[in-house]
Amino acid sequence: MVEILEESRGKDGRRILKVARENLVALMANLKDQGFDHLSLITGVDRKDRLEVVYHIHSLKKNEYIVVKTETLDERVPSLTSLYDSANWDEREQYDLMGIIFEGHPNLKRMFLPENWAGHPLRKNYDLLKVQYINMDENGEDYATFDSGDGW
Amino acid sequence: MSILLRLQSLFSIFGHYLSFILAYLLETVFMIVFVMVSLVAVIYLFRKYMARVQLRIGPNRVGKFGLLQLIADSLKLVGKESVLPRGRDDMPFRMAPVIIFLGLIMSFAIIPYGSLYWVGSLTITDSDVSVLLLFAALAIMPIGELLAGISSRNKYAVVGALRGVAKDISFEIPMMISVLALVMMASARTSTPLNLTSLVSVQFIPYGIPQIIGLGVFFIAMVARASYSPFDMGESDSELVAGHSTEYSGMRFGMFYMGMFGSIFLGSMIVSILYLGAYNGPFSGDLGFIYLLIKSLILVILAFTIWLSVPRIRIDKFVNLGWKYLLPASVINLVIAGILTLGLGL
Amino acid sequence: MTEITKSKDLGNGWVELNIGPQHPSTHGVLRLKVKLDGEIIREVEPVIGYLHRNAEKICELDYYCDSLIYFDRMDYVGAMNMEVGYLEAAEKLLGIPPPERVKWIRVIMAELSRIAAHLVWAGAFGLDLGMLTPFFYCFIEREKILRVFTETCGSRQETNYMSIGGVYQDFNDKIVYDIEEFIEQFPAKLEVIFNAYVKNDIFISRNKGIGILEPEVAISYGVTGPMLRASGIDYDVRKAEPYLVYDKVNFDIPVSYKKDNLARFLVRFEEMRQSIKIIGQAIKKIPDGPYFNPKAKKSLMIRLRGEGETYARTESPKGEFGVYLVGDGGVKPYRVRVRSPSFKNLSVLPVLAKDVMIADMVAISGTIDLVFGEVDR
Amino acid sequence: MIEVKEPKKEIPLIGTIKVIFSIGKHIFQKPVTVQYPEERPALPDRFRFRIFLSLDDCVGCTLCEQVCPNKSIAMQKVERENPRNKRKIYPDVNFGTCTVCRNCEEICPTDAIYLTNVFETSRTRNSFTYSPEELSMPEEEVVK
Repeated sequence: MVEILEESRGKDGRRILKVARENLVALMANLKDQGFDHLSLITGVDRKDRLEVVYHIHSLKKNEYIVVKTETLDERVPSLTSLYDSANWDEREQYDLMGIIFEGHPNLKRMFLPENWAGHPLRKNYDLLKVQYINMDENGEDYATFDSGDGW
Repeated sequence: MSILLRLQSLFSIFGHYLSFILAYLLETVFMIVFVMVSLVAVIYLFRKYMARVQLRIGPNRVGKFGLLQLIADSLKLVGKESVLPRGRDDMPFRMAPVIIFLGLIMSFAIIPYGSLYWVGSLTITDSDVSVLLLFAALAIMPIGELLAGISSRNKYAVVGALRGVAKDISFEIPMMISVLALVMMASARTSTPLNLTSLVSVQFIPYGIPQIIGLGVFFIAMVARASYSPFDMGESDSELVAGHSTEYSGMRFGMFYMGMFGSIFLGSMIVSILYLGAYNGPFSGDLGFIYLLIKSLILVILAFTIWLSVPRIRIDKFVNLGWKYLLPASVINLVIAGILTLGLGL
Repeated sequence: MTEITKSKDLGNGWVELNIGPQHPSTHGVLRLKVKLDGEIIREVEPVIGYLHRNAEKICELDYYCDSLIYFDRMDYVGAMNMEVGYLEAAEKLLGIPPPERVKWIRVIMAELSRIAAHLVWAGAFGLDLGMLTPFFYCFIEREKILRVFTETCGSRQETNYMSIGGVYQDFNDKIVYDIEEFIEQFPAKLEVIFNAYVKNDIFISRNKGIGILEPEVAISYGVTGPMLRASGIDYDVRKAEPYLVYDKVNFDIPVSYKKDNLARFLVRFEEMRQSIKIIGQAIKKIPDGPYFNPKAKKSLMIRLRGEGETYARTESPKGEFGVYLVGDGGVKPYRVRVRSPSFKNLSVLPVLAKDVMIADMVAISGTIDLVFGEVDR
Repeated sequence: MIEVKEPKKEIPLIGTIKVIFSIGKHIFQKPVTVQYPEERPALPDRFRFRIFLSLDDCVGCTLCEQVCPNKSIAMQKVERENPRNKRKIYPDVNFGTCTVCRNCEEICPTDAIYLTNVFETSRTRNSFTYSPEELSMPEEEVVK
């Protein structure tokens, strides 16, 4: 059995389990065997000193809902793509906007923003005043620049 | 007395050869004007009809009831810059719309128009093999589409042209077989069954009644030839943007557009000539042209309604339809025509 | 003049084609990188982000009551559902429950909005297949719903009708009368549209057996809403975890076991009929009472403070719409996270559109019902 | 839970002909188009667009500026005698970014800022911003 650091209830009455980062995949595999087959949402929360990753999973048959939380200090979290296909795009999105690196993800590219975008917008220390412009290169791929000059 | 001879007699003071040359020139000008006017009329009719079926009003700002809208549109198209893509194959790219338009005009020249009260016969070209001529002229238009598709260096255009070719070869054979049945029936009555005029003159009952299958096959083929929905796979706007005419703009695109609407009008005219007795009817000596116009307009409206209410068929399903259903149907039609001609002597 | 770059050689005769972001059938700004083998699609890779505004970040910078307009602009064809989704989370976090009357009003508005959203889909799906006319009949009906919205709150589409702890303006007799009139005449019009589609042989042949989505795949990819129900799983948040007053009205969840395009089409149309049923019941049961919670009125609007975290799920027209709110005790949310159903539904497209023809891929992406305000946020 | 049934199978072609007929029948119905500048549809009572400001009532509390989600409202200094508005600041509105969310009307403590049903407020591209005086004028008097 996986060691659970903390168990509590949220304001909406959902069960919240907190696990260490190393035990995440084991716990999720365990929960998936129990029937929690639907990974609904992956959220990264920037707690300034650490990054929190929240997984919402639920079981369609039993109609139960569980929130799993884990924390990371060095932006690295194991990927869940081997368990749930829906983790693929969610993890790419969180990598894009939050800068969480999901280890073991097959195709960890940015989801919304161009590949060379500077910074991760949902971080609390992201500088909103730095304007970046998006252009298109010869092959139709987007790239971001800091100067507005050569836009079309 | 045909329109050519009347014009020639008008110019007879210039001598025999010159008067014929002038008459031919003037006749061609007349015909092109007629084609353009009828195209504008068909496009206007289509827009107005489409609007009313969709509970809209349609063009109503330029001129009374928006009658001048099409003039304004074509002026806009002429004035627009015709953008040429960089990677094009220049000569075919420029030629393609012209080829389409040329094929259209040539087909219009061959059709027997019947006669009108004081003008007499409106038929422009009369030939003993005008059926063959007509289908030869019709076969020019797909060449333009193919050239446009492969010369504009665009993947959408190439796929559109490929679809167009696949579509064409799958309906042309059933179409020609059903025409063959017609010629077979007509040959019992006339010595020149390949002449469109005599083909019409032997239709005491319209051939569409004994050859109802042939009529269906031929109408489907004509709708497909005009690449109208449900057979507009070649330029399906929700899949291939605009198919072979993706890269065209300005008047070159306008030619494609007119070719599309012209060919539905042409197709309706051909169907009404071959199957619905064209200008036959009471007082056909005076009103023949009007009958032809009414019959083809009804078919045009039918084609419009089908366009508006039917989704696009998938290309492989259409090829299936052509080879598995239309071809056997046209062969059955041929057999029926044979029985009718030889057995019953109709 | 620069050299024309040669097309990349992919080997085995495949062609790479970019469908979108400006393309008639992609419902906005979806870009699909497609590898074609003749007419057959071998690989699809959706590229999104062309409408990305980062609404989550904008919500973090605003008061709780201001974030609502960004939710309007997520699923802009069915805006009321988005508002319900956000307020479900925000009201739990802030501890401001809405009065009973407001819950019924919200149910009515959300269901009207669901019909409006499905009508847009029904019309656009016809356009995808090359059917021009039903689009207009759908939009004529939709316009009647938007007229009711205008009468209720003053805006047509991005309504911003609801506010934390209530609604912006109360129902009056004219609105009730208009809604009753609408639900009376709508089913007949819906049948006309429905028959225009399903009686068509070509429509059936374009959709039957195309784009089969197995239930296991659907669950694994997190697909929800009509797409999941068309794969044979009777899961609807309105039944599974009733919010507002959905447990007090009587309705059914349409399910189909055929798993193909046609099943998704039929499920959506049946959902519209069920929505009419819900509105018909709700409009009769609406109780009297206040239409807002006085704790969130006037200048108190911007002084709401929330702490802790909530996650609320609602059934939007596209699927399960979730909002995860984290508050740190300030007047602005600490983190807003949106589970957008279209985003998850789109992620299954590479599976659905493998080894199909271009025309089928257009039909499949039509049945997914994409709204790009919501996918890109 | 109900299972949706697939529609009854029609004879090939007959169903399509029925559809073509039922759609062609719409030509006899009246068009729904309203040709806007000539005929004006009746606007619903609650329709709102143009923001109106009563200069006499405004107390310069800046609540509308705070609550505006798009930061369309900014406070401007206006030299005007108003005993209730000591700081002499009034809101201006940028209609280019205004989303008509009505939060400013909702929050205003003195009902000085409110929305009217005027919606024909076309302006040139660079002058979307209405100054406080312009906001207090009827739409016809505003110099565009």
